Amino acid sequence: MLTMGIDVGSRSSKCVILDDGQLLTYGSIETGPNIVKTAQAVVEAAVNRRTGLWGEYRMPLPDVKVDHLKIEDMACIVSTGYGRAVVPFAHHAITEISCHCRGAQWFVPGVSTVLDVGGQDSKGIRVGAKGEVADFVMNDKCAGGTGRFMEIVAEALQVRLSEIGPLSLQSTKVLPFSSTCAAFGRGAAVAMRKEGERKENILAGLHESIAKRVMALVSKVGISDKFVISGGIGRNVGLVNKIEENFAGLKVNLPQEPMIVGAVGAALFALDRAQKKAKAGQSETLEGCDEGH
Amino acid sequence: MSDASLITTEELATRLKMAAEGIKKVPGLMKSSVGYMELLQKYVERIATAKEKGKFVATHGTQQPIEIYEAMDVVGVFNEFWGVVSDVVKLESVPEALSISASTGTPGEVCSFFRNMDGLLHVGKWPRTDFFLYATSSCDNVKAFHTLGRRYGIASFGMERPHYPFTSRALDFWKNEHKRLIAFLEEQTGKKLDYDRLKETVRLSYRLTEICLEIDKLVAHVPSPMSSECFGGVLLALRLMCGTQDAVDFLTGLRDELQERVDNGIGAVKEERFRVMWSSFTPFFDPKLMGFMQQKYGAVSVCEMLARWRGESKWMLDPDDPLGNLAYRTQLAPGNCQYAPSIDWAENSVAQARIFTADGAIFNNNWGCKQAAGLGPIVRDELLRHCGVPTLTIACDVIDNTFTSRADIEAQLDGFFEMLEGSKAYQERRAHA
Amino acid sequence: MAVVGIDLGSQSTKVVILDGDVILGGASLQTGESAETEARMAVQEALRQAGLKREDLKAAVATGTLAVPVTAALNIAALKQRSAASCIATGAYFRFPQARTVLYVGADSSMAIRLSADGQVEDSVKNERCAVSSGALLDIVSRMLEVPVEELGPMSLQATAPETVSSRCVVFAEGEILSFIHRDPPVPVPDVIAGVHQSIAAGLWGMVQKLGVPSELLLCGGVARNAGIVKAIEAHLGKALLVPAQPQYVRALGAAVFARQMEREGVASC
Amino acid sequence: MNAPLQTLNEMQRATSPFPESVTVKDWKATGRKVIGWVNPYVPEEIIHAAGMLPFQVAGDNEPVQMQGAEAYIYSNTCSYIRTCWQLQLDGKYGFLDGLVSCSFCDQDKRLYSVWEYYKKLPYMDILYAPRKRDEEAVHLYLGDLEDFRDRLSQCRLSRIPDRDVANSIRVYNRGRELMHRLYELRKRDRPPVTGAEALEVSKAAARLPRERFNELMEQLLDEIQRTGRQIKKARRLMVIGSDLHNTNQVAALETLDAVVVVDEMNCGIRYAWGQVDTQLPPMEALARYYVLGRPVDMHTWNSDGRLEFIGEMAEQYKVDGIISEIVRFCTYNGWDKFDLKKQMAQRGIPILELDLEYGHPAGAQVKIRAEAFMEMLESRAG
Repeated sequence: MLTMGIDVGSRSSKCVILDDGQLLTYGSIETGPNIVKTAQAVVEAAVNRRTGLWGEYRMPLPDVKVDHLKIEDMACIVSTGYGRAVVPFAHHAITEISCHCRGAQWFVPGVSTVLDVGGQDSKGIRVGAKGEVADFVMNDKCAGGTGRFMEIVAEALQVRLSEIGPLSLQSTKVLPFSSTCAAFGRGAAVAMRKEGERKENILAGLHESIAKRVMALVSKVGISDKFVISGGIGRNVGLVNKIEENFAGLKVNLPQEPMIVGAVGAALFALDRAQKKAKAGQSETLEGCDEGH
Repeated sequence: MSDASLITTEELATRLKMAAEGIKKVPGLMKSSVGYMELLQKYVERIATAKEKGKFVATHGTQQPIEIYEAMDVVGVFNEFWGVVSDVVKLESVPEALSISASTGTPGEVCSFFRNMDGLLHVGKWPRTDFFLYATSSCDNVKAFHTLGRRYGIASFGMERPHYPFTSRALDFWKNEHKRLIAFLEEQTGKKLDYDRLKETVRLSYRLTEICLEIDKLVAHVPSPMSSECFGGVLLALRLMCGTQDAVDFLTGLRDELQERVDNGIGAVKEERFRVMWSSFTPFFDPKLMGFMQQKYGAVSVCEMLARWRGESKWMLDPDDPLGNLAYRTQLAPGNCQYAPSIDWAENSVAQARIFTADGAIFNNNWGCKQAAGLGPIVRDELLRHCGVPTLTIACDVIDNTFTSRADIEAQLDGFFEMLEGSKAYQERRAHA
Repeated sequence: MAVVGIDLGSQSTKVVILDGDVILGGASLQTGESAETEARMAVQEALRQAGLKREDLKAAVATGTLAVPVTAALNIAALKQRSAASCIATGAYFRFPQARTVLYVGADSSMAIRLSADGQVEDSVKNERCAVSSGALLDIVSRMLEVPVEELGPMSLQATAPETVSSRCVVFAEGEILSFIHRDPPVPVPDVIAGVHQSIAAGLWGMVQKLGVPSELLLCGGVARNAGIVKAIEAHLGKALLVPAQPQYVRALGAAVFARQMEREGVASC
Repeated sequence: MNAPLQTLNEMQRATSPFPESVTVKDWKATGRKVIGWVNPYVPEEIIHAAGMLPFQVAGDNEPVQMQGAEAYIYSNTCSYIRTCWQLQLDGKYGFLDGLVSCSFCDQDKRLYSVWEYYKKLPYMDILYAPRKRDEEAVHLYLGDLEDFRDRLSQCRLSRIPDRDVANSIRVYNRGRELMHRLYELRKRDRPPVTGAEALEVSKAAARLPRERFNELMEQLLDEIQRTGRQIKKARRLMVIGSDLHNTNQVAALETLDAVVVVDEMNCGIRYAWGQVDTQLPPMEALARYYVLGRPVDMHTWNSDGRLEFIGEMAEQYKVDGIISEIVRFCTYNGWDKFDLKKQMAQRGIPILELDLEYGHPAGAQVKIRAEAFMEMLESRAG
């Protein structure tokens, strides 16, 4: 049974197709101004096994042809992320919170705390005994601890986002970021640069300040042993290290492909719904699992 | 969260001792700057050693009758002071405490004096405290004393004050609140208050007020004799150690030194170019800023609203009614009008600007202070209207040095002092002097 | 007698070469290089335009937060520093002596200044902590909507029903704007941009009012090139703004005017 | 689908346009005065007894753009206070003959100072709202009330007699009784009104002459009785925290499969709770009611009392979850956050904390939290 999860984020979109819960294929693209087009394009990316955002695939994919797959072949499709409500061919829309919680367990069984640092909002999720969301918290009021902050600074320093992590590891000192405000962060970074500071040291300071922010955030739901970081941030070694440094004794579990955790969660929810319908003895047509409408 | 950078009481005490030694070797500083450091160190020492001396410790907010604590052998820890002195000896401590506070769910928009306390309590690095004492007359944040008190099992007592503190009914009520405070302390400590001792601490406290007013007269001189490194000394003696002989001795020494400097025409700086008043509070978040202003701009701090008495401040009404005196004292005490209606603070600022012939005012708009946020514009307008003193408003956090960068503040100061120099009012004042 | 004004902003460096009342050359660089290098390059470029050599520069004034580190690097006969506020005021007054309030909106900071009749700074305020009322938001919007910054203004003028942004945080404002675009049907681009302009203008207007209700209001800084912002502020003011040509150079120009003054007073020769 | 409540429409008609409604215009047309009040420690009864219309100063369903308010009150204050002042700057409160406030919090206090300094009204007054709940506090507050009555008497040039105060107390008690009844009805498994509708009702109470409101309130209860109205939603919610007057903020929650059945707000339950004792001398009775007679609010130092009340209400109204809406920069709510979460956890009631700008409708940031919260409640329900 094929199910699909589509995660349309504010910056990037991902699509995952599962076959009876086994990863069949996935893809990613940047989110464009038009969500509907983006949604269709990311499905294309998945069936053609393109992952535009970050080059190589980290997950092993079964060696079967998938490029013939169509939306109609899916038993159920669940959308999540920023544009979840406007994906025309999705049967259900479920929030990132639930999807990251679900997806994280698929990658790291027994996970108890999930941190997802997204484009605009960072989320801390405590996973309950039954794998449900027991509590969650999101950053509000200020974007100081978000991926956007990193993008802005990376851009100001003219370093590709994928490189800021490795680069920061070469730092010789940690320059304190005088401003944790994302908007002012840009000015702060450029100013330091102009004062002749080295990029890696500025980035180390950036990661330090974001690590403090997000850990203060996730602490609100309580941090427990099995700690998972999902989302693009999981690819930033610099930040992950700083998080471990700043939180004594914490060992971060990284999903193999942190970017698709939400989409996987969505695809798993899709599977539930499809199976539920199947049990209910109804056909697995679109209408079949289409109870949300 | 990591808590490596957090300051402990013991660390504070030792570092201050070192600082006091170090400052002796620094050339060109006032004698009293050593005295100030020693007084600071004494204050912290008292707290650090309270336990072994078998004394009770009270963490308290502003506008508290410290004289009563002194008379009952209760050692006071002024919660706001803790953040300030942490910045003096270890700048990293406060930001770390604040992020710990944030991790407990306390929002970043409440006063960082209290968030600092919140964070340190959470990891057990706040000075050991037997009870919390507070009063309406500081701000809404005193509610934290109640909530944190319950959270950490520390008894607390709050004193209430009417909105208009100056009516006779308000005075009677406020005096009665003092009685209730004493009852609370007697119950907590199991000791009765010795009223003769209270009379003595109140007498010392009044003496302190008198010397303080003499110091004001000296600081009002042009050029002002008081250098920035002593500026905080008055505040410390006045608001944290009133009722102690130590405070009286320090201020007496300071007064004599200032007198001597005035007689010999010695000013805080070689060439006094600007006289600055702090119309909310001095830059606790950047302990070196005032010294820096002296050097770079010849800008001397002449007055801080938190250390200014109201008028003559003859509050010793009846030596045999210490509580009556104390109740009245709070009405006139420094920083008191912060609690009163904005216009009251503004008028007081105008009066002070005249006494100290200030050229400009700096209003630190403390991010977490809702009183300041609604006060700044009125104070600013009144100062300009009545004595042509312009105001620079700095958006800052009272003790979090990471909130605003020094570069940013310097840029604003550059503009401000250039502006002052160009202004008519300033040139006239200079012509006078 | 040629003099130079150098504006070392946190983002870019701008240089103006002035001789009497004539602007001989100007340059604006955003290189990401160290401030010294960038300043040297900018001065070179301005000299090239003016057809002058470094020795021809009789005086220089630098301004901006980074003025301190670079002064040495420039090795110009006499180089002094003046604050951003003074330079903005002087540059504005040089262009429009009738201006009484000057509103400067830069990349990530903004400032309002009240002037006396003779161009002296009487009072000034800086934008508050959240950066919505600065150029930062415009850059982001232009990237999101894939509309070049210089086209934002003209495009917003076609708006019919602007969607205002309520958030004070640039990044969250970005989020709000995203939700406009992703709405079904999406909010027309001109309405989104016009809404952003209105929100920025409202913030700026609030700041200006801290100095009292302005009579003659001058708008400068890079953002002043945006016709939409100008329109939105004029809606509050109820009359036309004074907008100098090449408003992004006003601060450097002010510095140059101070340099000219130095040169005339002979401060430079020592 | 339920038909809209006719009487509620009538209430809305009578209170619009906001704030200078047709009712206010009619009132002023007869030469009578309107006195604005800012927070729950201003006893409307005394203003009513003076023959004046007490009118709550607040925002409404339209978000207010700050354009100048921050020149008087810096932006690091709660947006409720800045909204009130912005509305004043926009000339919306030009109809007020007076303003009465309380030093309930630092920000109320400053709003009053700013108003007094920049836009002095013919009558202005401010009282103290005790932080403690004991006899001394009652005594202190009573003193302020007597002063208030004296000054207001001078303003209308004749003493406000006890019997008029006593009469006003009866009128307002009746209003509270009726509002309380509506709260009782909302305990039903299928409440007759949504949270949004209930909020509109308490807003009307603070903006209409109380006699008129009482009539309408009786009508409303009849209408509910008559139509047998029922709201069918899967989840029951409680809204607590800072006052909110933009009904859309509640309505936004109710677009999800949920209905708000109870709240813990000054402009909600606290405004409807308890009765002033008619046996005591009227002024003392008022003091007792305002200090001791209402559920503990966020400004009192006894926050345990507040949290217990929240927990009890949550249980009585069988809510599935609590939405805590805090207007940014609110000191009191800020300091209750930690214990609120802890105590509700002990009672097994999930809580969603939202930080809002006063009056601004739920943006994407808030929507996703609310939806995720509903998903969480669903998975708990299993």
